[in-house]
Amino acid sequence: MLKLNDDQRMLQDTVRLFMAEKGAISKQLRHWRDIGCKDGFGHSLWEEMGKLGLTGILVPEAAGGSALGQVEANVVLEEIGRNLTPSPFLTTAVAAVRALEGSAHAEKWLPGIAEGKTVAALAIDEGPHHDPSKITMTATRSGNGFVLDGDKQFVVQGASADLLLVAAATDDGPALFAVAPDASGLDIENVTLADSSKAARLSFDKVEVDADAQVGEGDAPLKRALAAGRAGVASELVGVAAGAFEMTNAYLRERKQFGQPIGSFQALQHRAAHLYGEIEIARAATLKAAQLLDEGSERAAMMVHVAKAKAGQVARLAVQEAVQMHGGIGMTDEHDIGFYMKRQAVIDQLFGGPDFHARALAQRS
Amino acid sequence: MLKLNDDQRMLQDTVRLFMAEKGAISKQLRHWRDIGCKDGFGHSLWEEMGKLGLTGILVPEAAGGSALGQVEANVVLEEIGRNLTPSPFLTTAVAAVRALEGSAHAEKWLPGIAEGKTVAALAIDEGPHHDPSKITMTATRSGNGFVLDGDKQFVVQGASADLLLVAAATDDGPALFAVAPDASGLDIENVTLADSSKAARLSFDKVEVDADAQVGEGDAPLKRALAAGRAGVASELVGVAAGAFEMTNAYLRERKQFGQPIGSFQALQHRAAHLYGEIEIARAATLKAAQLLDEGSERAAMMVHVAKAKAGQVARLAVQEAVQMHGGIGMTDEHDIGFYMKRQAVIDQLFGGPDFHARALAQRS
Amino acid sequence: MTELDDFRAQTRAWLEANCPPEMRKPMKSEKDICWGGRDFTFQSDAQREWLEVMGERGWTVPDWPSEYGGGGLSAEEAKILKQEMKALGCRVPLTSFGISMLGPALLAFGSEEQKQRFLPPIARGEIRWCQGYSEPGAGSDLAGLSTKAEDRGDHYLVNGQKVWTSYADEADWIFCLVRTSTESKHGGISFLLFDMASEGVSTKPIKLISGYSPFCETFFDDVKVPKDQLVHEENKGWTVAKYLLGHEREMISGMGLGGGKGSSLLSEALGEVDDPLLATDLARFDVDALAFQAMSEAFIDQLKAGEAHPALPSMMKYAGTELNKRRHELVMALGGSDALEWESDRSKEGARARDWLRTKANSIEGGTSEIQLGIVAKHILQLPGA
Amino acid sequence: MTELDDFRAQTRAWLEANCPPEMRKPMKSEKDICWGGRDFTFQSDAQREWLEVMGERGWTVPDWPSEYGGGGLSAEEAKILKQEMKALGCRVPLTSFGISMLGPALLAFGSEEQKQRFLPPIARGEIRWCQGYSEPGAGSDLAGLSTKAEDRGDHYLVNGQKVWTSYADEADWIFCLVRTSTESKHGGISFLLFDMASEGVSTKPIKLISGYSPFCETFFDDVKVPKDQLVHEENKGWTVAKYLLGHEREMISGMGLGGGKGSSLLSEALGEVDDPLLATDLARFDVDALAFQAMSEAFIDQLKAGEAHPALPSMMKYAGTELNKRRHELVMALGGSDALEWESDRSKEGARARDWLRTKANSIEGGTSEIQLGIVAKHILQLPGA
Repeated sequence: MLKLNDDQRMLQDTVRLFMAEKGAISKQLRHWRDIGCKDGFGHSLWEEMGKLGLTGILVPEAAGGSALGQVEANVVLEEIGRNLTPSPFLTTAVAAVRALEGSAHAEKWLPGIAEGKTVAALAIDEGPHHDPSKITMTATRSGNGFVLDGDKQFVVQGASADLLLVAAATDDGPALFAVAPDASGLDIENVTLADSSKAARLSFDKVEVDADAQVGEGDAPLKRALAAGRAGVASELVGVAAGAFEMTNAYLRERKQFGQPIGSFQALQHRAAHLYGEIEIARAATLKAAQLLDEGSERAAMMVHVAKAKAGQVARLAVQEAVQMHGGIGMTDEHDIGFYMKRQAVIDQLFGGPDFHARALAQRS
Repeated sequence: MLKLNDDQRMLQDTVRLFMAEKGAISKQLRHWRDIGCKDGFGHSLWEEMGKLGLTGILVPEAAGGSALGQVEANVVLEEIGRNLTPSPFLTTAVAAVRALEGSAHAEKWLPGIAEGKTVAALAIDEGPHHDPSKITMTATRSGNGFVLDGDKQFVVQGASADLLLVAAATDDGPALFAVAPDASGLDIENVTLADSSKAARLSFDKVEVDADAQVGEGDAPLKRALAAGRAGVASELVGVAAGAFEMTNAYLRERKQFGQPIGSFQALQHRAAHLYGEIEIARAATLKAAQLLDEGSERAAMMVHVAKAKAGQVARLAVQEAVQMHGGIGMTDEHDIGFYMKRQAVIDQLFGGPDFHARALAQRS
Repeated sequence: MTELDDFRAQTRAWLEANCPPEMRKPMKSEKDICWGGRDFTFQSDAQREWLEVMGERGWTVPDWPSEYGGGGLSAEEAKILKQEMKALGCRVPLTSFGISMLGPALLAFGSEEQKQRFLPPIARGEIRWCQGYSEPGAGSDLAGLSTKAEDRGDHYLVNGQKVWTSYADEADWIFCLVRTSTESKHGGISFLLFDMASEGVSTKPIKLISGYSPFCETFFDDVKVPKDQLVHEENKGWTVAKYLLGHEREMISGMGLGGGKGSSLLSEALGEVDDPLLATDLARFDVDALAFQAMSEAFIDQLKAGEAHPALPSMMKYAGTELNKRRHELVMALGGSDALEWESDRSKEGARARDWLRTKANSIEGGTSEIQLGIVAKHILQLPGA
Repeated sequence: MTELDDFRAQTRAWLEANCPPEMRKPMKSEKDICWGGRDFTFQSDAQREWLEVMGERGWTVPDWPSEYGGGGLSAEEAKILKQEMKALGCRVPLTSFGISMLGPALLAFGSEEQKQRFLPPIARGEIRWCQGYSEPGAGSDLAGLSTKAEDRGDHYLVNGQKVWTSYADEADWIFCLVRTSTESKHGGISFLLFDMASEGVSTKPIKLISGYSPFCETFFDDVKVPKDQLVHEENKGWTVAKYLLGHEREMISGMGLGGGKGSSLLSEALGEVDDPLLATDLARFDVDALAFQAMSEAFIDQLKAGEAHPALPSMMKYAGTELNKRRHELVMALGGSDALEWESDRSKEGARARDWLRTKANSIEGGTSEIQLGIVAKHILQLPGA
């Protein structure tokens, strides 16, 4: 059934209430931005999410989690998107957990994640455009370990992380390495992005790590992280689109011009109705991708591309329509709607933009 | 000045009246289609266009023409587009005249064209997609002449032509050859296209021609024909767009639904207003291209790509909106609006579609 | 679940025994559809035989009650039948507006006598129905109809004209909206059934821009309709019509029009066309088509669970038909000048161009895209009226 | 043409002698614009000197009559001046709302005394003006304003609030729409001029999503405005406002916003980004940008010839601003995650992202895209009102 089951709906109700209350823009995004927080998110909320069982949603029960799936993770991410709640959920509780699962590192890191204490970051991109098939950072065998050399960027929360998961090319192909942020030879530049979130530029200059720093075997951990991250961010984009749309729809009903609510103007009605449909479609595509991932279907990879591409495209339309329909007020920093446009732009690029994924889909076929 | 001068406006007024009267859909396009005319156009109209001085618009005065330019040719083509008037004007009076001018063939053919008696056709495309940079038809030197081998398609009015201008690859690069339709070894299949116009598939099997069958020197005649044809068909597309738009705009005012004219619905108003602007822009781009061609500017080629791409894209939007806004009646053969959609589809491909030209533009830059 | 497993085994055995091999091959074109009716010309004996055995069992309409000629199957059983037919590749034995439209309306609004009289011949494919809704000049404003039915004691006298009547020239009976009162626009409409062979009925096919003529103009000149052929109450026909419109949209949207049918992606069709711009459009289309396919699945699951918003079919109809139009624009772009050929063997009689033109009606028939967007804006988004 | 040739030669000679070399280099950013005004901080002596010599000659406003501080040049002479300034690379000496907006309005509607009083200081860059049109809650409905001006004998008493006042915090005077009568919406508006230093005037900058604050909220609390600062008649301010709005749109659309500036095509910027889908969007954008550039040329020629439809600026404003938004979306796509950096040296203080966000206001300020489309539909297409 391509809809949430009863348990998933209960989870959704819980998270929706929690995020609307604790994760609201005024309490999180705007607050941390205005006080100039270096992390761009609140550790206390992260801990609360841990207590609520959210951060451990994919973590095995033995490590303190609830061992649920991508569908459940996405339920959380849609609410995060709707409230633009800054947190390490996507990269830590979703992508990193999937990367670490079953590896020797799992035992060390998963319990902390399930408690909402540990923050992990993924270092994959090396240029301004996502393309994990062309990793040039090298992990060269040296003695009983590896030496890492190269640069990374767009490492979300990289300057706040307890653990960096770094993609690098070995003689046997790409692999993922667990690196401590204080490793010698590693330089971390904390960068503020347009949506006030933080990402880092990392520079590795002969950084030595032990052989067991490699996470799992081969490129499987990297692929798992990418699949989960992409499917997850698709849901966050759906949430961003839905949040912007809901705010706009309310505005259309309440705002009056020329003596009538602007929502009564047919041109806006048709655009809103079109957008409604697009958001529903993006949500269905994203749910399908998550279900296929949870089933381990071989069609999952294809549907993940569809979901990320569609959700990105739809979220872009949603924030553009939202800002335009809000008129002048939407251009002010005081109003929240502008944050949706900024967040959309950032997570649209995260794990590859719509063009990257549309192309990947076409190349599969 | 990027607008028509007084003489050009007078020409426009004359042609507009002439085409609305003599070239109307009911009298030409629909008439020839319904009686199953093998040429798809009327020779008598072609002669009348000759008498009015239109067919010789680009022909030198010595050969009975008025030696005007692309701007004037385009003025005629916009009215042809507006009325969907079938005639050999584009290929014969524009592209072929430009190909022949200054060559040894000019004397033979131009007077007949200026009189509206001669019909010429251009054989360039070899596959379903326009790409004159990849001509595979060969013209091999043999004795005192050439032997032509290969296939051509989308040869507009190829089965009605007195003269075929055929692009073929020689040892010295692509060149244009004047071939008689009754040449031995030449097979001509007359094909009816979606808009009831006629195009031919030509098959050349060791067709022998004299050395002087080559038109002019090198690829210059072919290039002139392409530039004039592309700029010309851009104007015809603007005319198609404008004709469809005008018909639709009238319908929006007259047709009532739910007790009011459908043109009073804001959603349709905004779409119509957007389309209006697009047509104006396409017309300006096309006029600019024609002016640059007439000036012999080196920027002409670039602007021709812009004009054909923009006009094609806009005409497509115009016919789609026209058919949709006409509702059910627009789906009937009895109503004229459907003809606009069919004509647009055909001439959109003629001399290369919008994608071909957008790509050509980008590759120049 | 043993009972259902049994049912599955029996069904498969019966299908294997009774479905002629010819009817297990995919249909090649619309011409292979079996419409039934008094004057239907079967394409083959196999087609006739397949209709007969299925009709006898009521499996042309598996979930209708058996007392009205249906199969009387439960939802689970009907699903199993569908799955088994799909597994064996069995063709749909009968397609008709009687099954898809009138039947559900009669089951909901018909009198007991009407159900017994009209439903079984539909199930057996004996009577082919057409729908008389649209009128010239009314367009999207369906309720603005003026075909008049006067009360003449034991019958109505019908005068007027319908348009866009699908296959009216091949149909046996019509279900038709008529005006029985001018006092109220929506409240003066009645729903009548009558024989197309009645005196005073005539049809004239409408030639479309695609060159096909699937629709007619239909004229009524003093047609007498017995009063027992009125469905639901007089002046309450709009209720029936609305029910059917919702049903129609659900059907159209459920067909997944425009979705990537199966797994065939347009970008696979790119083949030798070396055009990065077209490739871009195909790749983006595939994203939208597969996403819409997921939405179709979600929509059906929501419908089944009774959780779909009543106006959701409007969104599906809009999105699906617009997508299908885009698909055919791309097919034409892929085909280049080949696809423009209208009359030639090579072009399969212009099939690509004709099909492309056909899709332009998708966003008009069954309620225009504009009407659907308006419904979504009003009923789902609850935006205020202008 | 000898006279004009002479004028050209003299102009060139004068410019060469008087334009400081520093003022012949292109402006690097918006910071190099000379706005003038009582409190203006010149970027350099050269900037001040350039304003002074040009202002003295009236060449800051070459086509205004010389009795009001203008250059008194004919259209041909003004064109030659522009060409020669361009040839030498001379910067525009003064940019202001006084020149572009209030001046033309005063020339058209001001009293003789007002022209003599207000125009020369505008020409010399001594007084910087701002525009008080929009009000909170009014949005696109400009005439729905409620800032009140009460008649107090020799002066008006102004109370209310304006919003989106560009650079109100740096302006010396304001031209302002106020309500002098509530009997009619459009017929109760008056056009007042007053000093921003008047008692009761205060401003508060508005921070935008781009992080910039080019606009203010402006508050009026019992501001006294002498009656001789009323332009045109009382309650006829809407006539002046409409004239100015048309002028503003013409100006915005004439700026060729979004056109391919010069010959710089986006597809040239593709550089190393190996993405055929993005390349497709860039190629299509370039087509639209160059076509719009041609339209801008045609538009200006139509304006000059007096042949432009009065509503054509609305079409240009709509098309140009939408195109500019698209350009910046593509610039962001080209930049990838680099372009998302907001605060870092590498990112030039987030210029790409901030400029991108800035463009989102293009289709809102000066009349939204929706307003422009409505104007085109009504005045050019003459579609009926809903």
